Amino acid sequence: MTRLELLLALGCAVLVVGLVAHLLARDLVRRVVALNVASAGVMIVLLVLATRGTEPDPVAQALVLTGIVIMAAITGLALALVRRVEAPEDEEAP
Amino acid sequence: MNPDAQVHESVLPVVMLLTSLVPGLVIFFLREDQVRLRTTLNMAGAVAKVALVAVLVPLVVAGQVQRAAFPWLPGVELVLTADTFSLFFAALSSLLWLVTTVYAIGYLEGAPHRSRFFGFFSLCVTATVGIALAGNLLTFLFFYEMLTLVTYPLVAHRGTRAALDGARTYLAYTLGGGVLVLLGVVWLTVLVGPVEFTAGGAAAVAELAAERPGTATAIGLVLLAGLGVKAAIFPLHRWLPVAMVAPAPVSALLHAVAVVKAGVYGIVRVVHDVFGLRVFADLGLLHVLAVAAGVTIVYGSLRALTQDDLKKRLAYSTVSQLSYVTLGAALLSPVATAGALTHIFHQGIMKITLFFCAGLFAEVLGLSKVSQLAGVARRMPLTAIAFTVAAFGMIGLPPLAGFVSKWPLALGGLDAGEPWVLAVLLTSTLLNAAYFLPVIHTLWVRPPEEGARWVTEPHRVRSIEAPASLLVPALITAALTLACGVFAGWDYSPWQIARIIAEGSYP
Amino acid sequence: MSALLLPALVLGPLAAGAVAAVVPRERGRVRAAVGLTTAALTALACAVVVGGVATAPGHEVRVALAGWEPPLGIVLRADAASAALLVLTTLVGVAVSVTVAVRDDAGGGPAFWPLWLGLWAALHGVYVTQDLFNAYVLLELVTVGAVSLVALGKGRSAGPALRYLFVAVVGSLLFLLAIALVYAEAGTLDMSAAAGRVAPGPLLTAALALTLVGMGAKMALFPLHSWLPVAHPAAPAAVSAVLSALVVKAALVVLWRFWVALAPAAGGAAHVLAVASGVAGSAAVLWGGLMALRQRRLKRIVAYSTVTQVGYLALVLPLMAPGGEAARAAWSGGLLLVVAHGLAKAAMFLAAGVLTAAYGSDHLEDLRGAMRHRPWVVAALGVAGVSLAGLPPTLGFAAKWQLLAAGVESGQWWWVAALLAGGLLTVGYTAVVLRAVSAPADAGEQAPEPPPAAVPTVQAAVPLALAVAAVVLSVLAGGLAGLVADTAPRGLA
Amino acid sequence: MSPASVLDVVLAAAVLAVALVAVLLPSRRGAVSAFLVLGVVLAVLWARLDAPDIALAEAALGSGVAGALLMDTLTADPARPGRRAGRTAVVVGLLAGAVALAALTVVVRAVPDEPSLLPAAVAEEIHGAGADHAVTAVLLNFRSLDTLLEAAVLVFAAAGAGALVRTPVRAPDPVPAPVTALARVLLPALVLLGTWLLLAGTSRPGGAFQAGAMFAGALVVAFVAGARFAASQGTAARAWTVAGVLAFVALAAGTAMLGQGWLVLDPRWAGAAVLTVETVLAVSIGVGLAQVFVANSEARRVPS
Repeated sequence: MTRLELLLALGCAVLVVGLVAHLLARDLVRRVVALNVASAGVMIVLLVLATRGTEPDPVAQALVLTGIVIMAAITGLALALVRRVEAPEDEEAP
Repeated sequence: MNPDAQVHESVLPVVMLLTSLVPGLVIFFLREDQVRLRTTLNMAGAVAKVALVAVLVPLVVAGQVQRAAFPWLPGVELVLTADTFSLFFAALSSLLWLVTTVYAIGYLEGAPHRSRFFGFFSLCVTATVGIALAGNLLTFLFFYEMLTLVTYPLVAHRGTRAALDGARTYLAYTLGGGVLVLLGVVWLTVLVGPVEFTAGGAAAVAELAAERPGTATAIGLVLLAGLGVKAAIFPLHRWLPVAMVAPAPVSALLHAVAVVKAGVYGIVRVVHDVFGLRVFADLGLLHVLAVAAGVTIVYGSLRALTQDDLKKRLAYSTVSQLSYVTLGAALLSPVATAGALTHIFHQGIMKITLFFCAGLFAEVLGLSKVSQLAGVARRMPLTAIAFTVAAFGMIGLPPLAGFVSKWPLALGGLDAGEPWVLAVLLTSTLLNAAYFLPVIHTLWVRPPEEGARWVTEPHRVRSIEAPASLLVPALITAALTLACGVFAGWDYSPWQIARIIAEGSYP
Repeated sequence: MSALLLPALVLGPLAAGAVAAVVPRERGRVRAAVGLTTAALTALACAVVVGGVATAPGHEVRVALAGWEPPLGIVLRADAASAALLVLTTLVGVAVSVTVAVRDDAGGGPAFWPLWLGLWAALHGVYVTQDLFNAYVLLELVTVGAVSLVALGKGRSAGPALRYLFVAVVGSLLFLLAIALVYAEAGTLDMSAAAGRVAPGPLLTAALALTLVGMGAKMALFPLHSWLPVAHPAAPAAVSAVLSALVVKAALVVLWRFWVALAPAAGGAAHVLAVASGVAGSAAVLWGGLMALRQRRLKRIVAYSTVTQVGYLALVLPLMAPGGEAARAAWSGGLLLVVAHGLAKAAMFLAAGVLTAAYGSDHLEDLRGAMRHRPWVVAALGVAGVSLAGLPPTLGFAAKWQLLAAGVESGQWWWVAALLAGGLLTVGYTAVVLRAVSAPADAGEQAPEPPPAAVPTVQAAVPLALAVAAVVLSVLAGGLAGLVADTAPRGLA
Repeated sequence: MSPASVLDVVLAAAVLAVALVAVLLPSRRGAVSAFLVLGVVLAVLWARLDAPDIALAEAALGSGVAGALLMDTLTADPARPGRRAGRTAVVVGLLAGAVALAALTVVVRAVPDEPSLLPAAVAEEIHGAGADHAVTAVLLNFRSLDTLLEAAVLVFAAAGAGALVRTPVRAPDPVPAPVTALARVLLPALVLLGTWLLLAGTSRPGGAFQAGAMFAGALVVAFVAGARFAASQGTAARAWTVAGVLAFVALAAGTAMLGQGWLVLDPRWAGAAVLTVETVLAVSIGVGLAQVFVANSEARRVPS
């Protein structure tokens, strides 16, 4: 097995682990964590693809950079929503 | 339908639609109390439409066809054509719309939601005239579905549970049928391109029938089944008796002017002007249609016998009478065709008279059952006369309109080599007599019921027996019933025009 | 001119949204003013771009951003399909902006404006981008905006918002993996460039499947739909309208673009996936319709109706598959349906919002008498329902005609049956609503009709205006369909 | 490509193991801690994959900020026992996962082992792109629209999270003395580090996002230490949040009006433009992330 195949498979595995956990988990924070794990899996795939030439592929790396920032923003929003969901009833009413 | 006709691009067909579309849309926005403006708009539109028909009839009979076409989707056009047949139907609906409008204005005086009612009323006639003027199947479908939609609020108008239930049944049946028509039209259009109505059938459809008879038969069946719903062919007729919960003017529209007529008109168009009679016969479909019509004629008459509710009796009578048209359209004989076409017109004026009268009995005396009508002729002689004339016409007694259309149907049956048609017509005529004569007998001969409210309550002093706006329309259509029979030989009588149209189906 | 304005369609509302975010929340009027101004300018710019597309040779307007052509740079390209979507978005966007500007509780308060403008910008971007990764970023921007807007709903809307966020992000991740796979094989992120550099094989098959599932989740395609009937009704009325009319379409557009560019190269696998999409779509049409019939709350009915309509849109993939005339009809029919559904659904949700504001509830039982007191709102519901059902004289009819023609043309009778059955179900639930609001007058056992609260006239008029637009636009259906059909996609190999 | 070395296998196994632990631990605290560890392991993997930019970003953002957000969630309500999914759901989920994984493994074996078109294209055009560092050139020039939109995602996520805040924000109070002391050390260090990353980004790994993450970290530390300014959700804070996007759009519109085309950077001033946008962007990202954090930490607080 080449390094490329190994690491691509790793990325897919991490993605699947994250997604399955996300779908099965009931606790909201754990679901957010699982989503981040899944996201990491995709990032692994992209970055492994970037190593195929002699020089690393700066475009693929830029994509991952963008992806990580987006995921951070979404995680922030998700956690704010988790807070709101778990807030006591009286706080929810405007 | 005249193959030698000259075609003129013209805006007149569009103007025909606008005369009811524009008043209808404006009326929606009127306040309830703007009675005069609403009445003016209604009447102006109705009169304008009749006037337009009057202008067009001589042109069209002289062989000019007015046509307006609009590109719609790539390769498909919306086409409005004023040819002889379309004008024939348009004349019927505009004429009856005019009298029904007068009737409805009187009938609904002081009732709530009149702006809504008359708005949809006008849209309903717009759709009907659109159906009449449709130059191809797509345009026909367009207005056919529109008719369903704008009639629904009219059937549900009273807002009672019964009205809403009736309207739901109406919608379920007619839209179900509409889906089939849609399928048939799309199917045919995809296979042979947009089909314009052509006297004797479209060449492309004939080719299709020759090359792929199975497919052509399937398309024909789908179209017939879809149109059969509005044409109230057994067993697709169930909505019609239920929809009689609507106000009387709406029943008049449903039974005489718009909905059921759209169904039979569509059947005639499909059989004669899309497939062509011979092609349809070769596919074996003509027989299917004729048998279905025959069964419906007898079935409708039998059911009418047992109804005590006058409007229900009339509704089953419609089921039966409509299939006269279908039957005539399904016979390979020019006489039968002419009879069928004539019956479209004649059944309209006779049935609308009957519904007007039923509405009068209900409105003036509060009577809706046949059994309650005993002796009513003494109190409402004019109404009773109108009813009697129309009922005799329905039975087919000479010299009334019904005779003029039934007689050629019977002849046509023999001419086409289908003697069983004669038996069906005879049976039906006997049954017609059996369910109409008792009503007439009750009206004129039987003494009033003891203690009926209209007998005990003092007669309000009026110069005539009922409000003029209700009575006059009924008298006019009753007079027409007589005139159409007596003057059948006149050049512009429905019978003569129908003969011209029928010729086109036998190239 | 239109090439100059194309990027402005994205960057303009984006900047305006950022500006609106700076305006203090207490200054709701100022935020509304920013929003309305942006809406007006955006509408103008859209008109110019759409005009440019209609008149340009080949019907496309193209801009290479930062001056870099693919494979290095990102290209924005407006074609006939983009034009159709821009028209829809402008109409719905202006309607929604006006509704919220009149009284901002329709949008969930002043926080609505920045989020909505950002969402609007992102939608425009999705319609015109040619770059796969750019589409991913734009979809995430759509998600962030849409989810935040759902959370502005009254009551416990955070739960539905979070559920929506989860589904949307999972969908995005699957799509991102698909992008990675295409990139791995084609070496470029530009869709049209990639189309020529891929071959049938597991990579392309997986990319198509992942996109189908990912976008299917985002647009609530059966059986991934269960979040939608929860999230859409939870949002404020104007937001529900945007979600159903536009946001669902963002994922759809990405799916279609991806599919049109890459599926023809995928061979038999694409056929299998197209059938899968058709099966899911048919199931959605029936399931959504039946569920809508069973609901007793107006907003839930409208939401399930969206499930149904997404099903129709999923049918476009198999209908396009045979290529030729069928593909042309299916493509133009699909786009007409997107516009028709968007207008109708926005009208319905805005109407539902007005009724909810007037009666304090969207339970059908509480809306008795609406026919009498709010006839124009009810009329909007009715006309919109007619368009959804695909009946004349509406745009929905033109759309359904095209889709049916595609199905009959290529002999795909199953999909034809689904299309026809769906129309009947739509009439069914529309009739249920109309019946409920026209409360039987003789129902003695029921309480008297509740008197409605006052609602600004403009808010009550907007739904009808949208519904009427669905009728009026049917006149232009031919032009739109012709434009679209000129650039119709190929069929599958 | 070379066959997998032992190091690769070990690293892959570690990543997978930590990922599994992160999703399997039933408690929130455990899951979050494992996720933070995953960030560290991933950073090693990124370094191994010749992606120092990503390693920095991962450290700063992926596990730094996300971790901080998660930690904060934990401190808010650590005792929330997770309910279990139903047995059928677990079986179905695991089966589906196994099938998907098997399929994907087959799929990725088909990935061709040759570079894409893009590295060569980047190398060819990088002169005059405004940054010598290829990743920065891609982010701020070749694919600048992505970067602009990504900043917008952050802005609107902050706006969305901010809209969930329904009571005014206060900095924590009182603050333990050790926290204040730590803050005094950390704050300037983080700001300096961020600035360096920003300036270095044009020629070396680093850039606006990593720098922004550092600034965000600084603000979060200040917030935790009770600094009032860091808790602000006022107009100024929001203005800083959106400044990056607005500056970027202004640059785009400016280039369009000058007739060069949207976002087209003239090589003569591309460097200056890139650095300017990066600077504003970094501050914006810092403030924006901090805003999300503040919105979060506030949201749990029951109003008194």
